[in-house]
Amino acid sequence: MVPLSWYLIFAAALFSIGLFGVLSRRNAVAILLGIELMLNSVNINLAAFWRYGDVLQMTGQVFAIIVFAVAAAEVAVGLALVISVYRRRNTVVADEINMMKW
Amino acid sequence: MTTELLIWLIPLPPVLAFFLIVLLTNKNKALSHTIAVGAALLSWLGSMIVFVQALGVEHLGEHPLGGEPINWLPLGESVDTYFKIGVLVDPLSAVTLFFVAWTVLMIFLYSVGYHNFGQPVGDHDHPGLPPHGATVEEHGHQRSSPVGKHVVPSIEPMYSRFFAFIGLFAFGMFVLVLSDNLLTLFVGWEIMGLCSYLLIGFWYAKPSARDAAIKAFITTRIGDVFMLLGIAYLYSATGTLSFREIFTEGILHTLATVPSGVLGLSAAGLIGLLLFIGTIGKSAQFPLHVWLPDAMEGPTPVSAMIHAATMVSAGVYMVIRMFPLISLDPTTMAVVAFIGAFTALFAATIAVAQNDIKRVLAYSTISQLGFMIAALGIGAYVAAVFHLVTHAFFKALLFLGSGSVIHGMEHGVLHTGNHKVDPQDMFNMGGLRRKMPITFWTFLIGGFALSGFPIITAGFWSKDEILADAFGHGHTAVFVTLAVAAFLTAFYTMRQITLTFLGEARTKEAEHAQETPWTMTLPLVILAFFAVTYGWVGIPEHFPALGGLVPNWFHEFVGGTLAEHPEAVEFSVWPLLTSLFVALGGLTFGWLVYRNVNSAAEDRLQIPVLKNKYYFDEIYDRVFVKPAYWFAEAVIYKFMDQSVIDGILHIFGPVTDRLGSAIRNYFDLPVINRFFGDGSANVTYWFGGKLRAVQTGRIQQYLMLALVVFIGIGAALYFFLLA
Amino acid sequence: MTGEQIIFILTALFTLGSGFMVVTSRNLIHAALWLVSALFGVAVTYALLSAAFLAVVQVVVYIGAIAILFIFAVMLTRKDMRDQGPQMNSNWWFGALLSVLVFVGLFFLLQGWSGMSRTASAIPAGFDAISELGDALISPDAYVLPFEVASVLLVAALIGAVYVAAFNRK
Amino acid sequence: MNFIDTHLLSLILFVPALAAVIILFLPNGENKLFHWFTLGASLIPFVLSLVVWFRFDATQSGFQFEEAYVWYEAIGSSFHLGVDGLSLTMVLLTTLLTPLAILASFSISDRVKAYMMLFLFLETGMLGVFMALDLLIFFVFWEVGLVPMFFLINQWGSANRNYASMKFLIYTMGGSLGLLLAIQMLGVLFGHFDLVRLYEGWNSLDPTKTLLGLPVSTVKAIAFWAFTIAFAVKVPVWPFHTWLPDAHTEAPTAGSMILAGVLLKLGAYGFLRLILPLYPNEARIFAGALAVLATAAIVFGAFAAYAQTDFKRLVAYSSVNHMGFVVLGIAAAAFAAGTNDATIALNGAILQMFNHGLSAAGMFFLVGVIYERTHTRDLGKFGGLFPLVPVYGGILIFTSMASLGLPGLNGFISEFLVVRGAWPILPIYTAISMLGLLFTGAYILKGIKQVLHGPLNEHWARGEHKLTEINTREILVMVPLMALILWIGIWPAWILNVINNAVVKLF
Repeated sequence: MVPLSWYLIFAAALFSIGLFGVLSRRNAVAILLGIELMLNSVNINLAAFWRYGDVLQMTGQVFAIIVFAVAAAEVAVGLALVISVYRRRNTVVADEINMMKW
Repeated sequence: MTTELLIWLIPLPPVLAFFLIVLLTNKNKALSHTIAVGAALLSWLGSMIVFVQALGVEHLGEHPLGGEPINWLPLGESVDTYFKIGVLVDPLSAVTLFFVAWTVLMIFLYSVGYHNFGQPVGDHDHPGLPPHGATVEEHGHQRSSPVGKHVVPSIEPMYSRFFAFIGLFAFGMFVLVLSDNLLTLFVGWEIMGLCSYLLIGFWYAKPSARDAAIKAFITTRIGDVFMLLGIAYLYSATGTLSFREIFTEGILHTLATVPSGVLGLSAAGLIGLLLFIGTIGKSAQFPLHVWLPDAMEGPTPVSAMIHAATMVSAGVYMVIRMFPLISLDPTTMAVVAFIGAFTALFAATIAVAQNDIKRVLAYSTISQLGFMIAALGIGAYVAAVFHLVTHAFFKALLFLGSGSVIHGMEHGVLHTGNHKVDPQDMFNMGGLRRKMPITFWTFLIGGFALSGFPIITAGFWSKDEILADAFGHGHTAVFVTLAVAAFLTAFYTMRQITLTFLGEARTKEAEHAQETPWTMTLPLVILAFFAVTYGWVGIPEHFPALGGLVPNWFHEFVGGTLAEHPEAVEFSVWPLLTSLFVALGGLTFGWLVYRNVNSAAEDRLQIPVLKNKYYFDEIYDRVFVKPAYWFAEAVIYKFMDQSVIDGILHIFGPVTDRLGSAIRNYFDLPVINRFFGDGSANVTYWFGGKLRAVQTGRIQQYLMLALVVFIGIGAALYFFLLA
Repeated sequence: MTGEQIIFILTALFTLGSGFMVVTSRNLIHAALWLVSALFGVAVTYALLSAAFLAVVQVVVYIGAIAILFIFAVMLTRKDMRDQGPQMNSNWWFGALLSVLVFVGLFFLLQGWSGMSRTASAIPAGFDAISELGDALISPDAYVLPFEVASVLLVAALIGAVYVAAFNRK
Repeated sequence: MNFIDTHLLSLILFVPALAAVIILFLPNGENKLFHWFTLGASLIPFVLSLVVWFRFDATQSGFQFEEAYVWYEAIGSSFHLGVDGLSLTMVLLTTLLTPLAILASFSISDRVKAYMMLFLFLETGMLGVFMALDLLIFFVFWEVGLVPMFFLINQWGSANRNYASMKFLIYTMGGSLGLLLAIQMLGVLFGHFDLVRLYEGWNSLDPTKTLLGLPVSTVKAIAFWAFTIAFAVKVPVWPFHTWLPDAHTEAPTAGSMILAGVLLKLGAYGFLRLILPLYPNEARIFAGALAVLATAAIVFGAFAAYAQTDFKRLVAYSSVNHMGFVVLGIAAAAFAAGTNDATIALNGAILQMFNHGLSAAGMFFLVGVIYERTHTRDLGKFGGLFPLVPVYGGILIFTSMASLGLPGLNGFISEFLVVRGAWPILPIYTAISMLGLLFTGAYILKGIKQVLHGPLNEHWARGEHKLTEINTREILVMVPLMALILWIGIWPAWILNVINNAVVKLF
């Protein structure tokens, strides 16, 4: 059997990779890709906790489903924003989207 | 209607008349005087009924009419300490009520004629000034008038107002007479003070009248404030102001024995003195006599009201009323006697040198009031009351008569049109006995009564009784002083009669004087009747020949007011001889001196010091009035309030200002503003400038920063808390 | 080492490798495709965890819908299909450092947790996870409210996305 | 009706303020509407206070119509209202004078809205002081009354209004500073501000103990003076009086009416409500000093009034003179608390407060009437106006006589009672104050002489300056005042009964 710690460490690693993507990529779409990775790592955790906890309680899976929904919504809005920004400023580079600067 | 209720109602008609006239009928002259005279008539009627009923009561002094008093001021915890008011008719009130009712009615009636009711409205008359006469078309009885027009007296512009005022005045007097306590007496007293102010200043547009009114009010008020203190003292010492309660043995004894702490007087002495000062003001005794001659500025019925029927009598009435209290302390009695006797002589000397017909009477009034006061001071209670009553009748008669004379003279002045002639100056008159016979005869009766013409006039009996009392009780100084004053009285009275009525007319105006209408002469006749007959009710029993013919009703009746019935003095021939001598001698001497005097210049008694009333007006002006004003304006207002107090306040302003600017310049600006205020702002600004680099607007950098902080805090928590 | 463990390790390595390629590949299209493979690895992981429904949804929704959406977005936001300039920003090293730190931190935290070595209990016989999940999602006693909220969120996101991405109507 | 029955005092208190808020929403520029609305609004408290007056049971001791609400629980202050005979008299005076003052302000045409609002707020402030049974509430209303009056003087006053309004404000504020501190101290000591409980607690303090590190007697003496100065400024007692002539003179007519009629009473009310019950010992110790100041106010006030050439200033100084009698009565009562003399003196003092409210308001109004027509207050510029304005003249003489203390009118009763009560206690001061009474006559007559009597000043007789007679509205303002003046003068029992019972029960 695979111990729980394996899944958790795997999820933590995937999370860190996603985080790196979010922090380091210039392209806004790539940042969203990183976020997807992070969300997935969380989902792995949720599924693992369901499996390793009380199987009869469906909480973990339900949460995972809701995370799917949120992820879908996030991607839809995020990409829409990126496209909108691209239309106006003709760029998708996060560094260049700094209208909120002082 | 019970007698008690009737007594309550007596003062009401005049005051109702006052309000009616003021509020409703002041536009209608006839209605106004009808209301006023009707009110006086009602009060007269009530007074007469009460008087007659009072006569029928046995021992009225012990069982006065009046009934139970009612609660007026709720004070203190129980009804016992409440202040109660009521009415009281004892012998003193009864006789006073009698003469007040009569004189008031006569004066009301007289005013109708005096203010020219029925005459046309004046050409240039103006409210606030005496009427100047009206031009009317020729009626045919004055054929000498070349233009077919002539001037007749015009009706008083403020006719209704006059009746309102005298109505209030009469109310005040009735209240005073009928009160059973000192406080409501004082109320009536002051209401009369107000009315005298309003009436003396009736022709308010004349500066002299205006000033005289103020002088009268203020001078009497000096007395009033002391009197008020006396009332307060009496009230706090005894817990009551009711005459019935004060004049009981216990309370009087307490008052006589408790020391007041002032000048070694007993409480009774101090209270008496304070109350007496009120009388000095009201009855124009020395040294507060100065207002009364000036009060002649008012219309003549007012003079009669003030001098005879009401105001000045009120002063004497009050002293008589409080006699049981005042007589407790010999010092007070001595003061009263001295003031009275001195005033009697002092005023008589001034009267000798006056030329104004009303002023002579004014000083004569002061002098006669002095007689009464002196009589009280020596304990001659009944004599004082007697003289008060007779004097009221004959002095009212004289004033109304002099008014009639003036009225006749004014007629002459209007006829000739020479307004420079003073219709009140006796040297402009002469020979009026033929022009104004009724006035002459009644005036003569009044004058003789004033002089004390023996046997027939009332003045003789009352004055004689005072002299007899003074002599009989050994008050020689008072006796001599009063005798001299009586001589002077007879002298100036005869001077007046001679100059006015006898001889030949000295001016054209006097030639054209006319007898006055019936409304004026009828009161003269009625008053003359009393001026003669009223003396006969008080003839001493031991008087030679006449004594005993008529019982000495007055002495019996009025003497009953006091708890101890005063003894009649032993008959002595010396005072009788003295009064005979001074009366007849003064009259004869006066006639002899003045029958041939034709102008003021020939009058050798026109001594400046007398003519100027011993310069009292001037002295008071210098010593009191001007300093008071100076004190008020310069010291109190300008110096104390505006300089000192406001000055101190205004110091606060600059000091605060300096302090404020000092704080601002040396603390606020450098420390607070520059260091703390600007400093903290600068620091913030500097930091902000530095820190703004953080605000890159780049989402990833924010995130990194957040992570760094999060990791840092997490690590710190981990190491410090969990580990 | 059991077979299950071997499969897990392979899957994990595959997933992590794909993930790494997602965040490092210069070409965004490639990155998106690497994402697909990473998501697929995750789906396998779900299967290993006996979460069959999740595995299927992962494949259908994520790979089928979201990943494709990404590819469209990448294509829509590019002037040409070629990538120019660096794909990493100037602070990439710091990002890397932070990521490592986060991993190390998580690792340490997990190390200190007692339940780390827990093993899965056997699934009871006759237990139908999928129908249980369905019941849980629509049962008023369980998660119907969050479920409905999530659907509302999706609708809102849909409308919002349309609105935001729509052409400027000016 | 039940709500009205149980909240009578609150209604009286807040109806004016509510009306003021409603005025805010009325359309601008409708001066007539403002006038009538405000008048109507101010009549409501008057009617309600009449209801209170007739339902009031004078024979009962303690406060009636009490209401208490939680207000500021943390520091123990509650919104406690209630009246006894003393405060009820003052409430009636306030609710009576305010409609009259508003009627008197119908001639105002400048910023009517703000003016009327201020007036109504002023009424609430004054009523609050008279009704409050909680020291903090008392203080709050005390200050609330100040602000509208400041603006009334400052905005609608005459030439020197800035100076006058500042002087008024600073003087009063300066005075109430100590009051606030003393009230705070009481609050800290007892944990509450409730007056009824303070009456007992404060007096039952053991005098040998220490409070705040000081002996009780010292603390009490300090608090006494803090209270006294605050109230003395308001009364005003000499030498804190110089704000009064300025403020009265510069205030608009209705403002002067209220200022003299009610605001001065706040100070005297403070003496009676707070100082005498809270500091009986200190009051007895310092009664002599108070009597000196009262006598000074009477005498110097009369002299200063006599020295004036400005009609309104003359009347203003007369207030100093008249209020001196109130303080004299209070001083006497403080000196011999509990005796019958003290009761009489206090009766006189309270009645004098009411009476002065009537006559001073009337006098200020009459000055205002003539000022409106002639635009001068200089006595030298009038003269002989009686023939032109006989009705006005009659009313002026009547009111002046009330002010002078003529028997038969109200002022006499109260002055006599004060003199009667004070004489056995403070004979010397009473005797000296008679000098003031004499000069009261002098300045009143001077005023009448210069305005009405003497030769007519032709300037006012014809042409554009022609003086017009007092109009119906103005007569309507005076009629209630004159009726009350006469009524109290002739039959004072109806009001004195209430006052007497309060005095007997309270002191």
